[in-house]
Amino acid sequence: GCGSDEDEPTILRVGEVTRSIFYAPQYVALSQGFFEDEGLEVELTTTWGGDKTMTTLLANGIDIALVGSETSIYVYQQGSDDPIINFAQLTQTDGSFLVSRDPISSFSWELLKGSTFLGQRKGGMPQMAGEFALKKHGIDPHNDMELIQNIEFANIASAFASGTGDFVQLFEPTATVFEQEGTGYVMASFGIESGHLPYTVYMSKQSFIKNNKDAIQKYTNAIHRAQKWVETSSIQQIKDAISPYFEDIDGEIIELVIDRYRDQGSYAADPIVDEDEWNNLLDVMIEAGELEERAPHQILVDNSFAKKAIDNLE
Amino acid sequence: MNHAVKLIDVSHVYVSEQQALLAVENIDLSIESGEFVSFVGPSGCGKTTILSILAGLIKPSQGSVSIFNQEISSPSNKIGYMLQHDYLFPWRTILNNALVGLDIMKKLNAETKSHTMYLLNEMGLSDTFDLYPDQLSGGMRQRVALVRTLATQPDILLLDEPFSALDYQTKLKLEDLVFETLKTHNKTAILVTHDISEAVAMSDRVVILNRNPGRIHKIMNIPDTIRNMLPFQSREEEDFRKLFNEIWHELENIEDKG
Amino acid sequence: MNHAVKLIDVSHVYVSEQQALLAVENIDLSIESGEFVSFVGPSGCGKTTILSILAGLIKPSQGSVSIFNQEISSPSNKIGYMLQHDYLFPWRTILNNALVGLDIMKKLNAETKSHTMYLLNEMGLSDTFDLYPDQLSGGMRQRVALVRTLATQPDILLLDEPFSALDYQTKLKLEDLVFETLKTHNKTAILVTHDISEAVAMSDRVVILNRNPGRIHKIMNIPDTIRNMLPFQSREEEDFRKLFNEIWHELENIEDKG
Amino acid sequence: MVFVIQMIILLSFFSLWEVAGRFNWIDVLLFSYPSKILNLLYMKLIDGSLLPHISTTVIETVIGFFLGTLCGTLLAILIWSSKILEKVLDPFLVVLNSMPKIALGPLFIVGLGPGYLSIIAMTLAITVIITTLVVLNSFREIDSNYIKVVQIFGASKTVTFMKVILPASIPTIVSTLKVNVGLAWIGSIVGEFLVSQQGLGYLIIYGFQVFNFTLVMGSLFIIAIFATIMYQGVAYLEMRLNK
Amino acid sequence: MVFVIQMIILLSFFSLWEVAGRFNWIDVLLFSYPSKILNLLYMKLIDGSLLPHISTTVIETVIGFFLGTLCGTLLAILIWSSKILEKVLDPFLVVLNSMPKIALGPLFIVGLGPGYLSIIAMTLAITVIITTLVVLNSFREIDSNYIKVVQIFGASKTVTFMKVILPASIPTIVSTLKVNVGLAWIGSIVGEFLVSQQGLGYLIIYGFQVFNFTLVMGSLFIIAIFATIMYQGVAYLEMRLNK
Ligand SMILES: Nc1ncnc2c1ncn2[C@@H]1O[C@H](COP(=O)(O)OP(=O)(O)OP(=O)(O)O)[C@@H](O)[C@H]1O
Ligand SMILES: Nc1ncnc2c1ncn2[C@@H]1O[C@H](COP(=O)(O)OP(=O)(O)OP(=O)(O)O)[C@@H](O)[C@H]1O
Ligand SMILES: [Mg+2]
Ligand SMILES: [Mg+2]
Repeated sequence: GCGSDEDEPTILRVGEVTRSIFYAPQYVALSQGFFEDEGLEVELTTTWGGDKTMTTLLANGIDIALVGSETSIYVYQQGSDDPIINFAQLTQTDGSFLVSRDPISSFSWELLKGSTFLGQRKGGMPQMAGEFALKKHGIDPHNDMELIQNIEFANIASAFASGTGDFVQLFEPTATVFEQEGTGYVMASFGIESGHLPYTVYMSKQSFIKNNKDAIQKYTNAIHRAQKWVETSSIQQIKDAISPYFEDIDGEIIELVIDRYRDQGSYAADPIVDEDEWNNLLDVMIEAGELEERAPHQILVDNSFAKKAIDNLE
Repeated sequence: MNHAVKLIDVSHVYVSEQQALLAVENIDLSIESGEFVSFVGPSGCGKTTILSILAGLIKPSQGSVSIFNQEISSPSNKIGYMLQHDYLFPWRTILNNALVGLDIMKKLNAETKSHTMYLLNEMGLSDTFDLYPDQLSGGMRQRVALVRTLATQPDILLLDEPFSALDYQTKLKLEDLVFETLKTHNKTAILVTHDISEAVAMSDRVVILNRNPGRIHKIMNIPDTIRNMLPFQSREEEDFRKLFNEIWHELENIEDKG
Repeated sequence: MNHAVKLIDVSHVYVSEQQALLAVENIDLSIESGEFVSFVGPSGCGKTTILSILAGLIKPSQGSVSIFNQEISSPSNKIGYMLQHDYLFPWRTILNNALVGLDIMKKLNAETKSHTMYLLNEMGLSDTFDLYPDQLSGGMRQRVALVRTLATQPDILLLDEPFSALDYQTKLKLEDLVFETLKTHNKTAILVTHDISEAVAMSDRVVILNRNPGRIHKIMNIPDTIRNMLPFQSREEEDFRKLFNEIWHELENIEDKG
Repeated sequence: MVFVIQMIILLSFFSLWEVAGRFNWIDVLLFSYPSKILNLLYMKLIDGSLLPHISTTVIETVIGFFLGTLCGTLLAILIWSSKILEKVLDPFLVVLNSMPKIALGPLFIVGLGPGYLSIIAMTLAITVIITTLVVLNSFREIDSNYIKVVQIFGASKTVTFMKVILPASIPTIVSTLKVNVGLAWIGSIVGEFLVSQQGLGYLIIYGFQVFNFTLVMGSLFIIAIFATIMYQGVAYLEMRLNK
Repeated sequence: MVFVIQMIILLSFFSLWEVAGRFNWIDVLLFSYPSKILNLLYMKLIDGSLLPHISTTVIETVIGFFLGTLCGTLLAILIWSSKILEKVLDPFLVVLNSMPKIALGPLFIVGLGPGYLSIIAMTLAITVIITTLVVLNSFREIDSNYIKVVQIFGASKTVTFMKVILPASIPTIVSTLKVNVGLAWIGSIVGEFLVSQQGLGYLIIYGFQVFNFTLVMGSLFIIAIFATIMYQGVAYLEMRLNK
């Protein structure tokens, strides 16, 4: 995607790690034509899973990846001449919830002690954020409770629904669906508990950014515009904007999910990857034992596009 | 009546997509217990078909087949059938091929086994017990198939050209061997052969078959003098040549008509 | 010298895990172009082995084999070999089975095809062109295999018991047919048979083989009178019986020693 | 008769499922039930969003099916043509076949890009070696006497192959076709799990993501229908070849 | 001779890979290179963390392999025993085989719980039907004249099976063993993708999770080694059966 004739739109190939309401601003940008307004044509592919997304990015199968920042850190950790640069943040908290099998009127984290907890798989951001939150509340996940950690992401809900575990760490829309069906009850948000993190971020190869500064800037502009739009629009409007991307979720559930995420501040207000957030992420990863040395913010993050986008919008 | 085999008005049609072929028609024949009957007739006249019907492998399109006064519908273990081709099992040694019938009938014991080994020895196969079928010549394989059939000592023996791949001398020896075995135990036998002297020498009756469709053309009774002799000696008899020529003549007639 | 076939001191040992079997030993034989030679000998004496060596299917353990003065190492298309068992392809119709040699040799054209159909007709298989092998009787299959071999009109014909599954009348007719075909085109032929009269009636020379291991026991020359007659007529000749008995005698000697 | 029994089995299966779903004997969230599935499919059919998914996957599958069978058979022929090649490659084939193809996903993406090529490569990876092993075995099992017959006529290795080996192996190749109908579907679906913007595999993984198992079951249902159609094709071929 | 060629192929493959990795002709991040992989494996072997993973998966695979071959063959026998069963089940087998097994994950987890049972069920799901289809085809291909021979002696269907069908199908069953070596590995690895705390499949998915492809390649490498050992077992069996 080089060159920037006025009429010829620049094509950008974007890979998203999964399809989720968690990424609402992205679908808003697409459906509201924000990219087109910038003269961009975005081809969106779902490259299911962080590994596939990063592989595709490294293999030049896509230009921009929407994926957890931790993957860029893993890549950096193993040494790369052409590091992956985080340039625009989309979500800033974890997106999972603590769901209980039984309704508990007065929930306290103490109740988790001695229970069976169905957690996410090791090495992924949800697991790290989840254990980080548990530890924050004085619970040692490996000793104070029975931690089941062996089930693949897509099947955790099935396992819980079929009777495994007292508590489970679930994403949306599953948590809301469970609540509606009476299968489980949301007790707490891991997003709130683990604090702000660069959770899902747009990133690209350093070399690509260097050669396509213009396109990246435009892309960031559009994303920021969508972030503002999500912040100021009604739940109903947002739902209408993104529902073409979620035809198979009940409209009501979409609204509930958007509300919940927006309410707890999961959607980043601006594309800047703050250094504090970054350090929080490193803390979480170190706590989980997945990081040998701290990956410097100044190398892996480039906030210049984000800053410019904020300026442009004002 | 004590019939070993009784065919009443048996006909058989082979039906395939291309055609329906009337292979044998209106076969009426009773064979008494202990009798030895030979079938001769031109190639393709339906001899194998009749044996297969008797063995219960083919259900005839029409007519009834009974064995010791019992109608048959599936293979009976009173009958031993030596197929025209040997079909030895390539994964079994020669001895085990010869024993397969006893094995299946659960009659395998030291006695039957040594009897089978005796038969193999008699047929000149003493060195081949542990070999596999593809290491044998055509005639040797045929003899193994014969032993396989004889080993179970069935009451009725159906033999489809059992000596066709053998040289004269071996053939004569085996004719005597089979003849004696059958007579001592009063077994019934039906032999298909193209060798007219073999038919005359071994049988009590020779059934001459016509073709297209296969029908009984004529049945020749063999005089007692020849009947009771060993096949090898019969051939020296005065009447032998006469009978041979008679059957020859009948077959020639059939051929000319065909 | 114009030898069609020349075997010099050929021996063959079949080696397997269980044993090494000396099947044929010191075979020395020259056959002139246009000659008709028969092999007779007890079952398992190595007749098929010799034919397989000539056909280039088996490399002899020792000795040299040449065809028209050329040493052979692999099957030559000058040779047609009719195996002891028919091995018709179950997925081809009878006509296509008969044509397979021409097909492979890229000689299939209107003329060769109609010649093949003529041969099938002559052998009484006119109604079977579109049938499949499993719809034929044993003797009919054997005739198809014979046509398959004759159809390519090879210079040298190896026939391994080509008439063993046929009745007398058919056999005599086909003997004449094959004999005439070969003589008209001056083809060379080697015939393996257990039928001594067939050997005498058809051949220029009869090779009697001994066994364990297979060796040439004696070679009988057939007098011109018999040689030049059609096989069917030869049998009426005076000398015929004498020759027959002589060969019979030799074979009996071999049998007794064995 | 056979058809009737098959229908009875199918109908009782679906009725039982429906009843179990309606009466909540099974977790509807996880297993859904037929009328709900059909309703969803009907809605998607009406609004036109289903057909592109179906056609994408069907095309990938059919291409993978033919290419997989073809390449597998060709590889078997190649290996058959040389004794040494056969001995050398045999262990490689077996070990290669034991590599979990999903773990090779990144390789395909790197080599072939995140598109149809990767998906078809996945189908091939899944079908080719199994086809090769099975077909090669059938080549080996052919009665050597049939080969003798054509060798006598001076047939080269190629001719021997065309006139004996291939026709004699047709039944096995057809039965491999039956195996490959299944493997091709699995290949294209797993390929779509890797990268995709549309297709039934996309619908399945997306269904898991949005916790809509009715969608997952519906996609499996469509796969079953099209697999049945492909099966019928193969069965027809089989019938024709057996005259 | 054969062994030498195989070693040459292997060595040149690994040398080329090593060189390509060292000189950065390939993306080391994605493909790693042999010495790096071996080093990682060695480290993990020393600290004792590798062996439990290996033993877990090897046990699952071996169980799945035997059970899969056994069940597949038994199913083939069952189907062979009845013409109607054969006709009725044939399409079901083919269609069932086309279901992407991964999408059936919830079924296993709900039915068998998130443990070893689910993993082994996955292996069976992957191996059984293919075995059945291939073995059943070989049953059908047996020359009916051999069956005639034993029928004449009054053999029941069971005896016919034991004395003719089974011995005549041994070569095909052995070749299915070769196919199943591969499928059993894939089954246990994919099963571990679904549920596991331990095992090579777990290592692979963890490797993907933390984007450590050296770990992924290392696991694949171990799988290849053990698949080779299983192949040797099958090859030995094959040699013995062919005398
Ligand atoms: N399975 C079959 N399907 C169709 N036709 C058949 C079948 N078996 C035999 N025939 C036909 O039935 C007729 C009789 O065949 P049969 O095998 O009984 O002859 P035969 O007397 O044994 O001949 P031969 O002496 O050559 O063995 C032949 O015309 C043959 O073509
Ligand atoms: N493939 C083989 N492996 C081992 N031994 C064999 C093989 N083929 C034949 N023999 C042995 O070689 C000897 C000669 O066999 P051959 O087939 O040449 O005999 P033949 O003269 O053709 O007999 P027949 O008249 O019975 O057909 C026999 O003892 C046989 O057991
Ligand atoms: Mg017959
Ligand atoms: Mg022979």
